[in-house]
Amino acid sequence: MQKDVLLELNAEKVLNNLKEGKRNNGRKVDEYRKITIEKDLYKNAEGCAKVKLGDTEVIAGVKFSLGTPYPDSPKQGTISVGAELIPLASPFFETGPPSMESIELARVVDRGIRESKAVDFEKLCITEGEQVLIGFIDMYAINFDGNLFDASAIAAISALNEAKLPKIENDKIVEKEYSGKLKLKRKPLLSTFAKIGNVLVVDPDLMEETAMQARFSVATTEDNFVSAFQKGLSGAIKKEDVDNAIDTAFKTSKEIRKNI
Amino acid sequence: MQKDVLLELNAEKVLNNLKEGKRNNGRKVDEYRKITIEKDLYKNAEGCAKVKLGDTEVIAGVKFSLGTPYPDSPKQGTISVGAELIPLASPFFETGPPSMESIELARVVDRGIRESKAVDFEKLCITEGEQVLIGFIDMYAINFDGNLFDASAIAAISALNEAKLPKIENDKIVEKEYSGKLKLKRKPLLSTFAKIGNVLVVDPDLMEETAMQARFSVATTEDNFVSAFQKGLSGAIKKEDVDNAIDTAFKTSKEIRKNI
Amino acid sequence: MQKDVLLELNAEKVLNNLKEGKRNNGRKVDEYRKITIEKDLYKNAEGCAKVKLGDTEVIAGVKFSLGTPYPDSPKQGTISVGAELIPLASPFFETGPPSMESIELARVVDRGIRESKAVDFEKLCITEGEQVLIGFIDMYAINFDGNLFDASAIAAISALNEAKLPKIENDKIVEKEYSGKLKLKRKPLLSTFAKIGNVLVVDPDLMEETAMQARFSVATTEDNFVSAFQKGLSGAIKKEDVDNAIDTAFKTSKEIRKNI
Amino acid sequence: MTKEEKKIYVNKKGLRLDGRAVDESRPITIKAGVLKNAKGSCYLEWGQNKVLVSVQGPREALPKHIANPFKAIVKFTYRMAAFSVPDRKNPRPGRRDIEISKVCGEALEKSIFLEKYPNTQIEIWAQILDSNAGSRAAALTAASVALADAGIPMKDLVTSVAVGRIDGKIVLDLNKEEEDAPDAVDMPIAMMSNSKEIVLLQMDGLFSKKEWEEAYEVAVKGIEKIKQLQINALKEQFKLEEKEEKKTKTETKEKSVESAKETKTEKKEDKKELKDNKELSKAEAEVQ
Amino acid sequence: MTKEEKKIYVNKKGLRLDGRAVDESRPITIKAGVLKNAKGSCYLEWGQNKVLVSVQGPREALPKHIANPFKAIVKFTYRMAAFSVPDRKNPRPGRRDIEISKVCGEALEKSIFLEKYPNTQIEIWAQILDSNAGSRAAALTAASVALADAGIPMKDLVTSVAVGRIDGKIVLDLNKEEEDAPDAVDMPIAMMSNSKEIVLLQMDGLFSKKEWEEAYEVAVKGIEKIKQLQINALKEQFKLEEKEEKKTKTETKEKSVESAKETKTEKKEDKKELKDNKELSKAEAEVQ
Amino acid sequence: MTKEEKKIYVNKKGLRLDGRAVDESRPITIKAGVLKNAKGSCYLEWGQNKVLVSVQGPREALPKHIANPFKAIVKFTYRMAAFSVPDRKNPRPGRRDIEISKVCGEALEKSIFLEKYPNTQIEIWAQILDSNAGSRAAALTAASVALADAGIPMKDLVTSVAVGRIDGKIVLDLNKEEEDAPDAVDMPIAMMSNSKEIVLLQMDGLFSKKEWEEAYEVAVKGIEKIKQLQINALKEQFKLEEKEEKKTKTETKEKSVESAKETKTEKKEDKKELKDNKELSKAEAEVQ
Repeated sequence: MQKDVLLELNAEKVLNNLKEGKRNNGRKVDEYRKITIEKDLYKNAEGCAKVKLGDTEVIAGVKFSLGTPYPDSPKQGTISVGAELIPLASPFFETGPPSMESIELARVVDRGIRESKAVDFEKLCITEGEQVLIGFIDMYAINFDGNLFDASAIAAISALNEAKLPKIENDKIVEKEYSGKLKLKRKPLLSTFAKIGNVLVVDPDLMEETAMQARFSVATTEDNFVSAFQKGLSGAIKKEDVDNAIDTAFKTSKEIRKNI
Repeated sequence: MQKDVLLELNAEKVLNNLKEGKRNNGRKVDEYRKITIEKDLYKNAEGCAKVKLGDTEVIAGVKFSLGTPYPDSPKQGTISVGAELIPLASPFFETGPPSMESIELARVVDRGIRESKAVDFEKLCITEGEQVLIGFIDMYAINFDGNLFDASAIAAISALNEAKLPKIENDKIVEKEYSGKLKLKRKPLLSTFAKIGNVLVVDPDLMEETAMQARFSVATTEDNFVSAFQKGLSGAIKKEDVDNAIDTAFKTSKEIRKNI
Repeated sequence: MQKDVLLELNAEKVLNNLKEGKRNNGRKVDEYRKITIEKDLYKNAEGCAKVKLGDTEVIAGVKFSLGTPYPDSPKQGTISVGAELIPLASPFFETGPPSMESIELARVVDRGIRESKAVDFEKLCITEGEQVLIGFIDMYAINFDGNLFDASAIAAISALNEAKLPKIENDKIVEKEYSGKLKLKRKPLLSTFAKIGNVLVVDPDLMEETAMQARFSVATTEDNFVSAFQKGLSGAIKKEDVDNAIDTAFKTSKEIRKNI
Repeated sequence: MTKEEKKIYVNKKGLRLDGRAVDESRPITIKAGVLKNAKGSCYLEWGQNKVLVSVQGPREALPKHIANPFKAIVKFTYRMAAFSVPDRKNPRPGRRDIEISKVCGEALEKSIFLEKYPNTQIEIWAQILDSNAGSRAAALTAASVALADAGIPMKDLVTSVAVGRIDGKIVLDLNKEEEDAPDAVDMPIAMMSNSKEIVLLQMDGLFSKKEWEEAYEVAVKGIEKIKQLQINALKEQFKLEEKEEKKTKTETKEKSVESAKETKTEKKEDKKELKDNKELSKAEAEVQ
Repeated sequence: MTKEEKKIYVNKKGLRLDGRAVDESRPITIKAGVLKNAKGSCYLEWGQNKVLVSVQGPREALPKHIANPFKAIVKFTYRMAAFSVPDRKNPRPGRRDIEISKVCGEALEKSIFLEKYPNTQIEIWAQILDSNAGSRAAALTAASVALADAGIPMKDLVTSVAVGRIDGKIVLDLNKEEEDAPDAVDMPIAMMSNSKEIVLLQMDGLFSKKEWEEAYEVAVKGIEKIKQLQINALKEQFKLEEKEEKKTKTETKEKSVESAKETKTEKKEDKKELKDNKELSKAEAEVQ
Repeated sequence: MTKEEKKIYVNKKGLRLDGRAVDESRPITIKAGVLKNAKGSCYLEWGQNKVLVSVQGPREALPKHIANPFKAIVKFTYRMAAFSVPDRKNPRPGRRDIEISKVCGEALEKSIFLEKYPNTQIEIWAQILDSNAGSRAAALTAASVALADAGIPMKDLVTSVAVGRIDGKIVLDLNKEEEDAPDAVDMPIAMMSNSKEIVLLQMDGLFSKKEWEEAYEVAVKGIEKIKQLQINALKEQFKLEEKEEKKTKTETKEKSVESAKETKTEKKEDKKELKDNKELSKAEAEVQ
């Protein structure tokens, strides 16, 4: 992923403003941008959502396919999360095979969902040891203004929350027929923070991301658990940052979760 | 695919000659180069043909493999067409994974055959819903002097027309034994035209291809149907060009078909 | 694989010394460097060995997986040999997909083992025509000072010689349980020679390899058979070189085999 | 199958299963300028098909050896979202994706004054978000709007539609159910409608020459209507931008829209068009 | 499964299935300077985990467009040997390998004075030879030693460990059997222990905030102990090298070891650390 | 299998299943100059094996970092047509293809005066169209003719054949049926026959030293005969070209053919050859 030179020149401004306690975009350090979620957009998707987080936009869709269970969990289906950073979202996103960035993004969203046990994998079992459903969640960035992690996670869980389970007959999926909705046991959400200088701000926009030394994401559930951490980039964070992030995440995700 | 600089210099000559109604190679606008077809060349192929179209040469061979049918057509086998543009044919053909050019070529030849229903896919079914034959048609360009499309299509349909069906025992192909010939219901042929200036010429040679703005191919059958169109390159064609091409294609393919 | 410029400057010295009958490292032309073999190092491997040949070091490990037999040998399992030339071993080994060099190395080691019938492939059959074991032998170069071929071959056969066969229940491998040891019928070893000027030296070190015009490898068994030849590089060898190599190989491999 | 063969695709009143007339396309809505980080963009819905297109560039052609010193290169990428089809699509591009990308890119080339941007590439990405037969026509139609939205000078818009046959009748814009009819023929076509130049033409199935001619006429009429929707979308976007006084971007875009409008409304004024044509031919001659 | 749920992972005496206390790591042995052709290297055993790490470079960053004119690039490759896991690992890197490589490389960047080597790359290859939960912590801990062995100037060593929960108790360094516990949580963490800066932090499972805080404290103590093993390994290697009088390589390495030693033994001397921090920040500011 | 073990591969009269004597190869026909767009080419039939070889170049070595400033690089590609084997071959090159390409390219290097073309690459493509054991010998033998046809100066032709053992007897040129014999050994070899230099040697199976020596003698005799066929093909092509008065291409080619002829007919004239050798060695010394 190349970087925009103009944005880098602005990074110093972001840093200086934060030293004076001001976020470049007028937000508080624990304040998200406006979030809107559109659902039920694409008929071929078993579930889908388009999320706007400020000017960042991500589309997620769910498809179920039949597969074989892992030998060590014969009664469980699974999920598979993919992320595509395509040129719709930014002139600096390149075409070609998945980048390290898109792989990390997909895996962090995956862990937040998987580890919170949001999806009961046993409900995805068709025939023990032989046939299970795999829920593919594919996310497409269509506008990039920072914090793709949270926008993607919101899109993914929103799409899953809408997802209908396919009807199975004779070991095959019956097109356009469904056997009910996938019921989520939890709705984990990711909250991502930028460490800029000594300040931690939630939901960084692109200009703040250009200034950040470290990125920290925490997935939280409605019953006050964290289900994933991910620290990224070359900078460091401190224990206090994590504490701070967890508190903010519980608070902000509660609000966001209402819209899903 | 790189291009030959010398040829490009000749392109203007082709254009100027055509303005005066003359084809560079003395042919009429609706005249093919000489075609020769050799068959029964390679014992490992279930069917094969080597086609010379002027100085353009293509080899095609057929192999059958066992596979599973598509869920929505449990009683049907299928075909798969591949094309390789290898350095035997031109110093400008590069090694490496299939180029856009070879993929387009293969898919146009495929459509001409598939859509004309030349092959009765139900005859390729071994066990409904479980096992079918896949006919792989692989084409190799060995000399390139323009119009690989038609040479490849002639080679493909000639190879298919010779193809023997493998004998199946215990769900396996018995090597070197056959259960009869594949009977073609139709013999579709491709006729490709170059639009150079305002003139449409059939079967362009390499020099004409270098001068052409647009390429147009039409697949025709013996019972006066067209089974595929493909317009290529950045130039445009007009309705009259298509009319013209269809008429010429019916006429010329009738002659060519006699040799298959 | 890039080459070290400093080493190339030393190549002439090697050549000149050999003209005077002296090997650069003081060894006789038919003398190996010191060999040490460590075994039983990695618990996840069904068999493994770490081989030091002078300063050249290679690690090999064996894993068994279940697979389907080839249609023409329904009662036989098989082996699959891979080699990785990783930057641990040399700053000139590049990351990325397997190079021509590593593929040749893996295939020569494979042939030495396979063609000597060291492994009774019928012992790897679980259910005729349906399920067999595939023995994966993976070799990692960790220090490169010439003659990776012999070090790899010693590591591979040592690892195989230690290998335990997995226990199979309900068509699945039971983790950490074994059904006995794989018994080798032969222990083929590779002996590799460098042709430098008119001299053939066994077990070339890196400096000698830089000076060599041709490489020649011969796999030998304890019952005085050769089970593989491989001549490499752009230089030539003569019949006398092969004779000479076979004699030396029988002699030296007898000593090396004692340690396996 | 036997049941299906008795299915009536066009009833006695000439209406199709979804109630459309034979020469009626599914509902189309087009919106230009929907992506902030793209030079130009377009969102298009066409029945169930939904496509989002971005234009980036013109910018330096990379790797350098592909650059053309006389004109811009067009890189078109047609890509289906994994969830945009009934069976999940593997994100890796397949042979169909590659062929469609090639012919759609070629179809746009003639419409763009490529010679204005030597050594550059214009990157078009068409992301299919939902599909139901006709996604390439949707992608191409949207891409032409996105190019105009990007302010890239063009000779005319490119408009695409599929036409075909079901139950022995020539129909505009087949949906998936119709494509599965036993005698179905599908023919995607794209034109610069001012000059009636065909820039994309493909076909699957068995057509007589007469059917081709009928199909062409139906296509031409369909294209006229769809082109008006393209122009309206650009006008709408132009108005919006004027309001927001985004002047820098607008200047060039204005020209594109105007040229599209003019050539549409004054399409009898053939002289202008001929001049355009000549300009292009000259440019092409230089290249070859 | 029902049987497993009754399995006692931590008994009444606070001991685990393998006899360890809750805050006890598996045995760790570290050896620096084990590979002749690497600029720096380290072999590390951590319970059943065995990892071999090489450092090559700094040398010219390739391809050239990835070079940074202000600092060195760190390329970290985490790769599992095919035989290092219960089911044979395909040698091609998967998505897990790529993510671990990314976060481990980033975790090391802050510890290195990258600005001393503009336009170069430092290549770290961590080859896992055997594994049993915790291989990324082992790889990262070994990599930091290998960097010091390569004589690359560093602010502090990076030390990693995993901490987690089983049977409701916070434990250090889960093994594979423990990772399969029904309520298992696994949290790999890496720090520069002098400044308590966290350079890697990941987590899988359901943790309360209180559990995170407990886990952090257990991790910090574990890291202190493991760091001492890193330093001892470097001292040992330094002595060996001194004996062999390999002076050229040693000069820079000496500094690394000393700096590690000092920062360890005099870790109260906060001024120095602050200065280090400032130096780094300055360098970072230049870059951005 | 039990039946097969009783199969008699060589009968009491010393004749094989297909009627050949033990030291007899399958019928070979060679034709040079068969491809118009190649610098040099050769079509070769060897029993059921059929191979078509093109030579392109010498031309600029790409990518540039692979270029050698002292000599040409040889890029040999051995590729089997999908239909050239009993089970369809996937067009993507496998490990076998890559190894054969490597050893065949290396086998040709010594025969070419590579030092005449610094910084270039000579591209050889060997397309197997039908196969039945022995395709690499066919490809290599044809490639050497194609190089001569391309007018590239060579020290000697390279000639290849496989020799082996069946039923305890040393035989020339095993076919596929023979390769499946229970005690079959297969040994592909290639030589520059003037100097008896072995440029390719591989072997599969269990051979005693004595068998190797016998096999070598059989191979040498086979190679002499096959080389004559190579020379005849080149002479034939040379005559054809003379008739067509294609002078430009011929001039250099003439030399190649002549050199091949001379070295063959006057092979006692060792001085010349030694000089050739020396020339090559000097060139090699410069390179290293």
